[in-house]
Amino acid sequence: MSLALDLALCGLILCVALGAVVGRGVFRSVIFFITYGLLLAIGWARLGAKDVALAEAAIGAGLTGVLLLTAHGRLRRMSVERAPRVGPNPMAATTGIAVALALGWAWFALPAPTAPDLAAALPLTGMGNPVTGVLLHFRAWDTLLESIVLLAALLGVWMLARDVDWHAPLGLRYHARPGGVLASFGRLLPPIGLSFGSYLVWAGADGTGGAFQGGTVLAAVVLVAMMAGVLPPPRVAQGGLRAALVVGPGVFLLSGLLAVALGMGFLTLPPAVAKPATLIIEVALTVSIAVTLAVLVIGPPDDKEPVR
Amino acid sequence: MVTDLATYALTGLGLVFFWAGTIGLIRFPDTFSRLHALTKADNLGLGFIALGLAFQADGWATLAMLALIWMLALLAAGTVAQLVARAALSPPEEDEE
Amino acid sequence: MSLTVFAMTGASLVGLGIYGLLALPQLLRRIISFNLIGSGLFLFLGAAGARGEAVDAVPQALIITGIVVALAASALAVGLVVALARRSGLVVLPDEANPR
Amino acid sequence: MTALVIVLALPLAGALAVIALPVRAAVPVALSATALTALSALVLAASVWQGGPVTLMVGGWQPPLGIALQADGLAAALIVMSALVVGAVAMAAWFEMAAARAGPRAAFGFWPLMLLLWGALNAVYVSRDLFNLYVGLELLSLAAVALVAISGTAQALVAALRYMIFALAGSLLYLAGVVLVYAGHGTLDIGLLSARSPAPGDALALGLMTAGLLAKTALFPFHVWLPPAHASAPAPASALLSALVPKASFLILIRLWFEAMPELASTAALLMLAGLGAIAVIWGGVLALVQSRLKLIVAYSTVAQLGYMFLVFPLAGGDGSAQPWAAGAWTGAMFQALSHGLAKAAMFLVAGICIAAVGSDRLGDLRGLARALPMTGFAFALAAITLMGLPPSGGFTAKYLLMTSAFAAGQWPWALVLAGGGLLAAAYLYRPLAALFTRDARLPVHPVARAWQGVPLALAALAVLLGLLSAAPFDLLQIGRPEPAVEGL
Repeated sequence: MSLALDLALCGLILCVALGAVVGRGVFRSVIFFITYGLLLAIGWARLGAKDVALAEAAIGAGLTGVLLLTAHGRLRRMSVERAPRVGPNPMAATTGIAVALALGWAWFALPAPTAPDLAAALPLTGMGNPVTGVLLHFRAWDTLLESIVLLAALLGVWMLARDVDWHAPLGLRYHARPGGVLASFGRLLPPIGLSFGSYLVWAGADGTGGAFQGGTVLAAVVLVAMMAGVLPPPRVAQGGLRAALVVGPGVFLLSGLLAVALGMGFLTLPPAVAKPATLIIEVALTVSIAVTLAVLVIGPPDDKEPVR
Repeated sequence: MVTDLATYALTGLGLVFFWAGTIGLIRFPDTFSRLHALTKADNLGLGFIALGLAFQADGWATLAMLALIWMLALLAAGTVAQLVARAALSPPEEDEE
Repeated sequence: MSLTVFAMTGASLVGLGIYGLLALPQLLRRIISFNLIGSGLFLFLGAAGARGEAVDAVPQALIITGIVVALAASALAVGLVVALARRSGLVVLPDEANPR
Repeated sequence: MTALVIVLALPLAGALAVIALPVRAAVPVALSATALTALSALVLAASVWQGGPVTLMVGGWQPPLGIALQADGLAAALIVMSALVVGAVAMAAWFEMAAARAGPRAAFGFWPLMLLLWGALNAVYVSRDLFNLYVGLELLSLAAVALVAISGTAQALVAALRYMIFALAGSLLYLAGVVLVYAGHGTLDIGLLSARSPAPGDALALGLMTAGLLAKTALFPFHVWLPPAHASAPAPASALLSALVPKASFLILIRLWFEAMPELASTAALLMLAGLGAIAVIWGGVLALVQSRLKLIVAYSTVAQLGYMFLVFPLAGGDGSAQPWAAGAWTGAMFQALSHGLAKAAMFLVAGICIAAVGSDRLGDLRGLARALPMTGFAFALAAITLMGLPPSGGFTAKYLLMTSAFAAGQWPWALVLAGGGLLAAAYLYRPLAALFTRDARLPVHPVARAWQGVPLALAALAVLLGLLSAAPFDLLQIGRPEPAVEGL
């Protein structure tokens, strides 16, 4: 029964992925991709990876989807040259099939190794959820760098602004009618989203959730509020915005350096304070992730679309 | 036992509505009637499924969560339908030849 | 058995993504293809991490990190595509010939 | 150990501070972070010199659970070289990326991006964890692409996008290999992997990772993205991109082929890597010869100069690692990485000065510029000596070591490549030198601050000093050098 379910799910995943690659029209391709992300999230839940399922649904399908949809809309309004429609490409097909077959072969050839023993070390971190333990303790250096990767991407996106627009508010202007559906949605969603996002961060210590998943939900709230005109889009020069961007990685990095100053190793959290310290770091990270993701999606400072 | 039966019946009914909504999405001629099929039928379908699952709930928290899920889905679907409908008023464009 | 199904799906997604990357000139489609390759690899890794008696949490953490990194890269890539379209009206890269 | 932490954390902390603080604080904060980090880099190198490799278990967790960082001689040398280059670039950017000259957008973005790029480089140099290296490489690539796009022209955007596509494809290929390694061994630590029991997917994993890293190192035939990208960025950014960024992915290749999986290094694979390197030396040189813009000449020269480093694979890898000439070849390739970094950064900074002085980097517009800016002309000439491999420069030491090893190993074709590449370098660098030092009178030249002009001169002088005082870096590079496996076969 469950094998049949998995087979059907994987078949569906492959079909929508195929649609995303070869479907007619970029818009359709983007819609297939979002569907793909949601189905993949179900697949992660089937694999018992609930944290990954949340991350895939919120980040992989949700935010990446919004990003692609917004970009597609902007491209359409710009009257760009159309991309040539291409026929099947045997070279590319051969390469793709070869790599897929090689990976498939490796699956059957590889022995199952002994996984690193988390159970013994996890109690020292004060975390009940092993995934959060790995992210914020065992591989804290990865996670710190990852939160900075987001900042680097944001700086890159900001560098794409035109010089004349640099002091303008971020992103496009959205026109939501004051009494319209979107405006009321934008007022209704934030309290619900805020509580759900904060719950995800809080729950991540012992159950499903975490800073990245919670931060993404909060980012979505911020985005909707901005699109609905409830929250005015910020400007690059605003100190509050820039402080929010760096508070997460900043607190994380400073806690690591504090440990060095106290004679412990870099990024060490002693078991006695591990749980509260992790929570502080996670809250700070969540703020930064939420703000960074939101402004990453709305794009660089932009006064208006150019008239071409 | 009775609760299991109720769950089967209600989720089954929900699936019928989803099926009908999907047929509508595929067969209806234009964006507006498609939206109509989707929002009406799917919201009802989701409601029946949530109701069916409610019989399996082990506490008030789960019940509340199911109700919350349905209401949030309703809220989102209603808003999105409005936005899609408004977007559909502007003429479509193909971006690839 | 289910794990094998997921691993094979992951491998096929990688293949599909590579096809899209090599064959499709439209830049947004290429970005989608990148994401397919990445998530296919993650699916393979997740299936591999679930082979033992207890599910290994390390791959899950790696995958979450990977998903966030992929979003960051996609955001910059999408931004570049939009900026290029605005400056020059192109949604594909001009010929591979070297500029002079 | 504290020095290692500072080298890793301070560039990142500096970037965060620059983003958070008001714009007028950006330059002082960035410059002081740069100075302090550079100082710690020297302290770190000194402690590696005296006490051997410095190891750090992040968070106190041992691999396979945690991530191990280690600064061996090679990492320390690269950290010091990067600190020198970034220090020089920061000084030049103080003039060149000022808001009045570059506009408020570029003036805001350059400093945090430079610091993030530097932090990523240092993280990659010392990391012993394959997935951590992936995250570091992504940070490096995103910062680098952003620096290419900073000038904002359509040409720069095309170059940045092409760079992005190659970088992303490279990352994913590398990631595929990492996934296979974890699936087969349950660890990502290079040290633990070297002691692993072989699994059937290892060769595939190594192949995938190598292909990805080659794309990021811009080895022929993956070089097409590099020249337009490096030539489109503002000159200080080009200096960082060309001198430092390809060294990070090259270093990971070294870690994989010499430390993690040395037993998989078949002769055919090693010869192929060096063969591609040889083609890059010749083809990059030929393409540099036909360019008419200074920055493009210098960028194509990077394609050629990176090729030399790949000669290390057949001369010191695989079965050759136990041979007496292996140490010379290995050290020669690393000398090439160091001296090319210093000289190439100097050249791009010279190009930036030229653009500031005459508003263009076309060779025709640079005629006679050395008369107005003698220090700049002299800096370019000194850097050219290193790239041509003439004594007494660091480039000469590198090529001398590689050539003697090639002869000792009986692999004389590589010696031909070294000689031919040197001649080509002389040819393609002769044209800008001739233009700069011609006696023609020229149009008026905007004045350029002497302090700014001194920056590339200092870097070029360092590249020459690397050859004059080669004993100390030679010894430093030997610390922690991968020894050939004791148990044969």
